[in-house]
Amino acid sequence: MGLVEIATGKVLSSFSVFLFLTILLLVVARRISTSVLLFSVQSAIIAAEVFATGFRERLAEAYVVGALILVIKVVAIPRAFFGLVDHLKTSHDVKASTTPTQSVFIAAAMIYLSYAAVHSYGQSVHVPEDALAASVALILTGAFLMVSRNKALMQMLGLLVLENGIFLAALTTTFGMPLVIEIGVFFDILIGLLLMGIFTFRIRDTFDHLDVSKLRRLRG
Amino acid sequence: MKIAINVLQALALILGGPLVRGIVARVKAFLQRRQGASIWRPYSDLAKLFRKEDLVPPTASSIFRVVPFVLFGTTICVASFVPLVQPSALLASRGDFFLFVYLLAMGRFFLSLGGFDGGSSFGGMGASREALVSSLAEAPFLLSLVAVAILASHADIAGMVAWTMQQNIFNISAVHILAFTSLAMVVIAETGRMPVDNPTTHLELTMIHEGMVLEYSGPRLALIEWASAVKLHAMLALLVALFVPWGMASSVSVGAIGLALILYCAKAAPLMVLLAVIESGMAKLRMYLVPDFLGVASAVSALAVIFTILVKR
Amino acid sequence: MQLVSIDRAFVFLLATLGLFSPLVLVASQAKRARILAIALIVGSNVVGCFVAALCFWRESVVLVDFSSFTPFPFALEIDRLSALFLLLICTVAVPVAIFAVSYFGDHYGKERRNWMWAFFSLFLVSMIVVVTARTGFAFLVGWELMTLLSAGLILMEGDSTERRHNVFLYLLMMHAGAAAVVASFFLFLPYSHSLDFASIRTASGAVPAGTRTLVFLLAFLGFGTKAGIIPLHLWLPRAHPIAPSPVSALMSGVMLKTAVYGFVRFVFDFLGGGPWWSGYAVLSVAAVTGLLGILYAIAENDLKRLLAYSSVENIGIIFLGLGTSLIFLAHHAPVWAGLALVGALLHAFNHALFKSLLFLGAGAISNAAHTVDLEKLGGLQSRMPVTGATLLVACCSIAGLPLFNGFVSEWVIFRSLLAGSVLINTKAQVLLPLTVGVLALIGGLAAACFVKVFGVAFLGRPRSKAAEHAEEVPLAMRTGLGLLATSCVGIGIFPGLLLRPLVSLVQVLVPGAGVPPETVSIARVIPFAAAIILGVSITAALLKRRERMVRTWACGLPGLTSRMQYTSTAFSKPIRFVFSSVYRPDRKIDKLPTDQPYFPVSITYRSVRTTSYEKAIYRPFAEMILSAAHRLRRMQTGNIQVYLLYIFLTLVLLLAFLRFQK
Amino acid sequence: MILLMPLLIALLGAFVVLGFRNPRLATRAALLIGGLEIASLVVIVWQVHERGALQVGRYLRVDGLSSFFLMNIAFISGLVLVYASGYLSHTGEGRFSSPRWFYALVFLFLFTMISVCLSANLGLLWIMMEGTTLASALLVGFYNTEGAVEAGWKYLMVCTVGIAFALFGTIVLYLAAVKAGMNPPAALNWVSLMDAVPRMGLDPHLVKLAFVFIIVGYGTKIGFVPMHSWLPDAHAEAPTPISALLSAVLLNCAMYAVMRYEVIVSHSVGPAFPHTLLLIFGVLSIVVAGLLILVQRNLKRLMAYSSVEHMGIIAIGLGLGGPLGLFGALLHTFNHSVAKSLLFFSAGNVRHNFGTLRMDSITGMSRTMPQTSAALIVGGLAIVGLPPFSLFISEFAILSQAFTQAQYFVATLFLITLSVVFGGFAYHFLRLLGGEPNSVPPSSKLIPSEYSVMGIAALCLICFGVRVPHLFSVLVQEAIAVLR
Repeated sequence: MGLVEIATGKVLSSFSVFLFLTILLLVVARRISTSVLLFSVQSAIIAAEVFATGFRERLAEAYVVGALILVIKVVAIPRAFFGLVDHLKTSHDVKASTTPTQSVFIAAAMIYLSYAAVHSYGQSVHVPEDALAASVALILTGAFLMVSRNKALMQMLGLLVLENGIFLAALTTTFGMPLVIEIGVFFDILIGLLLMGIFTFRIRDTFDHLDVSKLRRLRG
Repeated sequence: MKIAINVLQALALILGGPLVRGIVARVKAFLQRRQGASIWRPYSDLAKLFRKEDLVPPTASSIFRVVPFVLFGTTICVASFVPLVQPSALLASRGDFFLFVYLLAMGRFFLSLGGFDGGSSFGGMGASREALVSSLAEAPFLLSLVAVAILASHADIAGMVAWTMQQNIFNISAVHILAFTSLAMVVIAETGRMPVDNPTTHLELTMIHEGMVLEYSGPRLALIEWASAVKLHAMLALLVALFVPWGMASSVSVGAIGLALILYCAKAAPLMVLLAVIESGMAKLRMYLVPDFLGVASAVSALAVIFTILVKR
Repeated sequence: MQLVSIDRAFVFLLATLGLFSPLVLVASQAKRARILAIALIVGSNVVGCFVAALCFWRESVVLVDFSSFTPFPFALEIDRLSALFLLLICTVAVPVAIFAVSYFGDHYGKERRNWMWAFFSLFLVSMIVVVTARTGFAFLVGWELMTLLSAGLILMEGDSTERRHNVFLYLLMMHAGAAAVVASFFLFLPYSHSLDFASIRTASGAVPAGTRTLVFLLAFLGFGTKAGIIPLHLWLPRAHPIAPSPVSALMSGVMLKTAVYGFVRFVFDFLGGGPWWSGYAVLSVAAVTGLLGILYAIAENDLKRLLAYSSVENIGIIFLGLGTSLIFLAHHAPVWAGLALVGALLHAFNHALFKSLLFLGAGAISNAAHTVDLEKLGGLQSRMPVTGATLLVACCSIAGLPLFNGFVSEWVIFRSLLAGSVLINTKAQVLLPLTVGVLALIGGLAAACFVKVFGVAFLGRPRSKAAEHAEEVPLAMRTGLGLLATSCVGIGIFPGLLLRPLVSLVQVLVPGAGVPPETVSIARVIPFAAAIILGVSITAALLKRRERMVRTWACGLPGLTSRMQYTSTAFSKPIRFVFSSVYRPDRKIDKLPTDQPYFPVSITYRSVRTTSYEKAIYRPFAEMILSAAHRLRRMQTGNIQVYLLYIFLTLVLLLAFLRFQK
Repeated sequence: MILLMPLLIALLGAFVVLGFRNPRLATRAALLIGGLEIASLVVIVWQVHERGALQVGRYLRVDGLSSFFLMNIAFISGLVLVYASGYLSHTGEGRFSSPRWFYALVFLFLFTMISVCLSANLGLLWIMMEGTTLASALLVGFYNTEGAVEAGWKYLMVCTVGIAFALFGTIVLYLAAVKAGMNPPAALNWVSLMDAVPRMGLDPHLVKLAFVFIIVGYGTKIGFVPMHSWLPDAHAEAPTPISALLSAVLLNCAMYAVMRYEVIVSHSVGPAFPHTLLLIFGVLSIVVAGLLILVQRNLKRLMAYSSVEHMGIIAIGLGLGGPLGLFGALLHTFNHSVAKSLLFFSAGNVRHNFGTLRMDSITGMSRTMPQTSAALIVGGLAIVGLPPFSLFISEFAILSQAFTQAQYFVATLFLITLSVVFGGFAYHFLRLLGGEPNSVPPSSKLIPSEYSVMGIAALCLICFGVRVPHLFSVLVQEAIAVLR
């Protein structure tokens, strides 16, 4: 028992550090598969966080949610991504429009920013500041990935990271939303990813590339 | 009785018109060291024209035929606004000087149309020049009248005259001088005298009035000529009445009226001489200098209006 | 009992024009149906004349309220001011409709003719709604519809690129003007809590000075756009000439007057006079409008464009009267304010009559000679004597000659300007009398302009084959022309008919305005003058004389051709020369070939006038807006990443805003 | 139970239609199902009108506001289904671009939109909002052309990102409610939130934070500038019936979501904050969209920007509040829907007759396609807010409110924009309709399914411009009662 308690505490206190690590790695990753793997790890950390919270707050629902994360985000989605990469026969390059150095500095700035942003809120809401900062940082990173990566797949990944951030925020502040809603959200994300997958195929078929920055026929 | 005198003074204006022309021509002749025709010559000219047959160009429409009558009618009407021997007129009413000016304009309007109807280039040319002159002359004309009206606090010519009569003759204000100058210039422009127009020439470079009436002949020309004579007389009479009215009959008696009539002739004579002097002493202005001439008149009349404030204070 | 019947007559007018006639025309192509509809249009306008006349002379008030039916209060009421303008609309509409019977018949096929009539009828009703509206909602509905329907009528005539461009300009400027009108209505709203005229009137006392100024400015801007004051006139000389002549007649003659109505309603009825400087502002703008309007008019060779510019000039004269009235109001001289207002309203009425007559005349000319280019006309008087006579009446009226109606109103304005000298205020004391000079100059130029119109178009020799073969227009057209000409002369000789009710109307609008003796005296003296002139002229004409045809004097040369006549361009040359600074013509002479200047093969000469407003005001403004639009368009890059960035930035900005707010 | 009917019909209908391989049968089935769907919606609206709010379980609820939007959905979807029945005959067969797929997706789309209006839970609301994106993304990309795929991708990504923020906003509001002591299940139920909020004293800062995220999130879906970027692409590339649905129904549904939050936030921190935000977005939208309308070259993009502008107008109406502002805003949602669907229908005819929507390559349409031109004229006059069309009424109401509250800045920009937009439409339409025709379309006549819906829409525009029917204004008043 004591061991479990200690482990829970450790997880809760240290997971944000790991999350920051994944963030930094994500922004410098050059290959799609690396990024997907990092996303998987990130999701796993969050899943651990969910389980830990569920254990500490005695929430049965949290276990279900945690399991869902494990199944969907840690396993299913990364697998689907790998499958997509294979099927699309596209290069593994993420096609970043920023250099890795820039990216790292931007990511660091974002982490700092998120601490700065959370500082005032954290005190008013009484939640662990680290966790909230991590979630904000995740949101920002997701946004950054979507804006700076030209590959359609990386945009999807950015969206997922962003969504992870939102989920984490919900988790740390309110211990998650009601289960039905949570499941609905998961369902939506799944369908959304499915559709995005369909569209990546269509983009590949019609344009022979997956570079979204070149989709500029419609403008003005 | 008063009305009868008003009618009579209008008639005097109308019938005396050709005489004014004759006198001016005679003085001019004198100044130019010529013998000159009799001062009654215009009357015999009119009589001759009335006897002649009317020549009408084939292009002319009914307008051509109607114009002289309308012109004559309006000019007669104009004459009934001007006080001659007493400070009243047949059609005197509040604000009548606007009507006075516009009746003159009406005559010109129709005369210009008559000029067009001949179908030659001279008529149109005359009309075009007339249009320029008259459109520019209207403003100083009205403004100088307005200046006098403001000073007199009366909006009718007779009222202005009556007011001026009550003033001391030596008490003439700057407004009067300015207004007189401007009005005199306008009279020259309006009646088609030198240096704006040369009433005796038929040279295409210079003519205005004569260009318009080129196609007219016989009785119609007679009416036109008479009308223009009446117009000249009426304008002179207006100058006299507005600026040197002293001596007009303030009561309705034969003696006073007779005296006023004689005095009127005495007052008008210098003006006619002045006109003759100007005519013989000045060369005709180039067409495009006429606007400058009228511009001076406008400026002077505007000054007259502005000065009314100073004077009235 | 009688009031009820007037009410009913008014409803009949609205229903016939607004509902029944258009429905009949749209539903059926049959000749009988069309005749019925047209008869109803004419008939209902005659009824409208009676209704308006009763309200105008007898001071009855008619009220028709649809408020329970419409989403916002929609009520119509004929008070005296409305009655005057209703009278104006219906009086002009009757002859115009009669004229249009044969004009539309000659120009359009069956189907389009029916649509034309339907729009014509609706156009009339929209103007009636504008002048009789008692709520802001009704006014604005009528106001917008008026523009739309007239634009529709213009487009039905044809839709070439140039026409569409002109219609576009018209619509756009009208919409912008309407926006100003809307704003000036709504500015009352916080104080009056409804747009009912009565409540606006009562609340206007509570409106703070700043808002009053704003209301005044917006009303001036909005109605000024509709009226065509310079420099907001740009649309007018483009839209009016391209409409079918009867429609031009309505647009120039009547529609412009609704703007005058609106201005009077706002500034006099609602505000009871603007800020102290308002009169001077209106006066100076009006003087510029009048002067430039007539100068542009005189330089035109296209008859309808010329007439359109002359409308600008006349609007200038009307606003001159309004401005004078405002100055008097500001200096607490209600009697003279009333007189100036009488002048302005009377001129509005008169202008409606003679300008629609002129436009109808232009229609008759185009009907007979297939052109309205003055340079191709000439000698029409002997070919179309009735048209010529009526147009002569119109030209005399618009030139402000005595015995015609234009003179009376100008006279009243002159008189009120002169009265400026009685004010204590030095500014007004100088400015108003000096404006006499401006108005005189405008009048003189107008006379010159219309000498040109009539002289070039109707007198002398025909300048083209078409003009040579012109024939007198059909009876319907002549009737329309004749009716209008008669009313011009009628009012010109017996101005008392309109002056007296106008004075009592003005007494309502300007509290304390007595009956100025001037109105009585002018009404008395003019018939005498007319008697003298007519008597003398007719007597002289009756004198016995012999006439003989003789060739025109051609300096002894044979064969005077029509090309030797003075042209319209030549006629206006002296005036254009003198005022050349106003026109700022863009002259361009191209000689070909360029290397041999003394032996040109061809010389082309172009001169573009009156585009300085476009260049100085409108183009830069339009380009500013368009460049902003293009810049925005470039921001829509097509790159999804940029789009996402916009979203993120918005979020960040809002969060910063939140932080800042805290 | 009645509340479940439209949902079930739509959901089952989607699968039923998928079963018909014959295009004609599929169309008929779709019309039948659509009829049922509309009937059930009408019954709901009627019952709400008769008996007040209805609730089923914890998650479904209808009150005046939602019933107003349900009516909107019913009306427009009816028009769209009928129009589509004729329109689809022009499209070729593809793997997924057959009528049965089309209708199946349309019913799914309808399902999500109706659920948005029916849901009583903010979480469910979010799920269904996201559902609308998902259901319509494939419809946007239906033609599978370059443009369609590009538009579909942008639509999907931009809206998903936007709506993710809305999720965050929902969570923050939930957090605030839970922190204030509400029990978790009720903290997402807007009825209990509205009841509880004034009493409980939510952390105002969190509430504001939530609203910022909500308005950015759902605002993306509404098409507020600068989140509007997906909108012209999606509207222009989608099949015309879908453009009409997007513009006339989807945007309104998103607006409905914002309205819900606006009420809650107003109850919590006072109306000033949400109103300011709405006014900012409203003004920004009308100004930017108004300017962009001037420089459009594609007819449907023009319409799309006009939708952005009108959403801005509605936002201004909401942001002003007050009886006339809300009345105007709600009326405007309906009026805009009708006018915009009429315009899109006309644009659809233009497209399949000329094969293009580029306005500079079409002239003289009034001669070659008089009926469509008439529809364009009516729609155009209505959309720029001229009498006697209904949008004039709603804009008049909103303007009245703006001036009554002395919001001169907003009112001025509003008026100027109206003129700019008018200029844009006049310019484009005069070029499109007037002049000599440069090409002759194959068929100038409309088929019954086209002219019937266009006629109904045009008639509706005029009728509502002359008089707002009593029943309709009662419905509007009931909706306003919820918003107060």
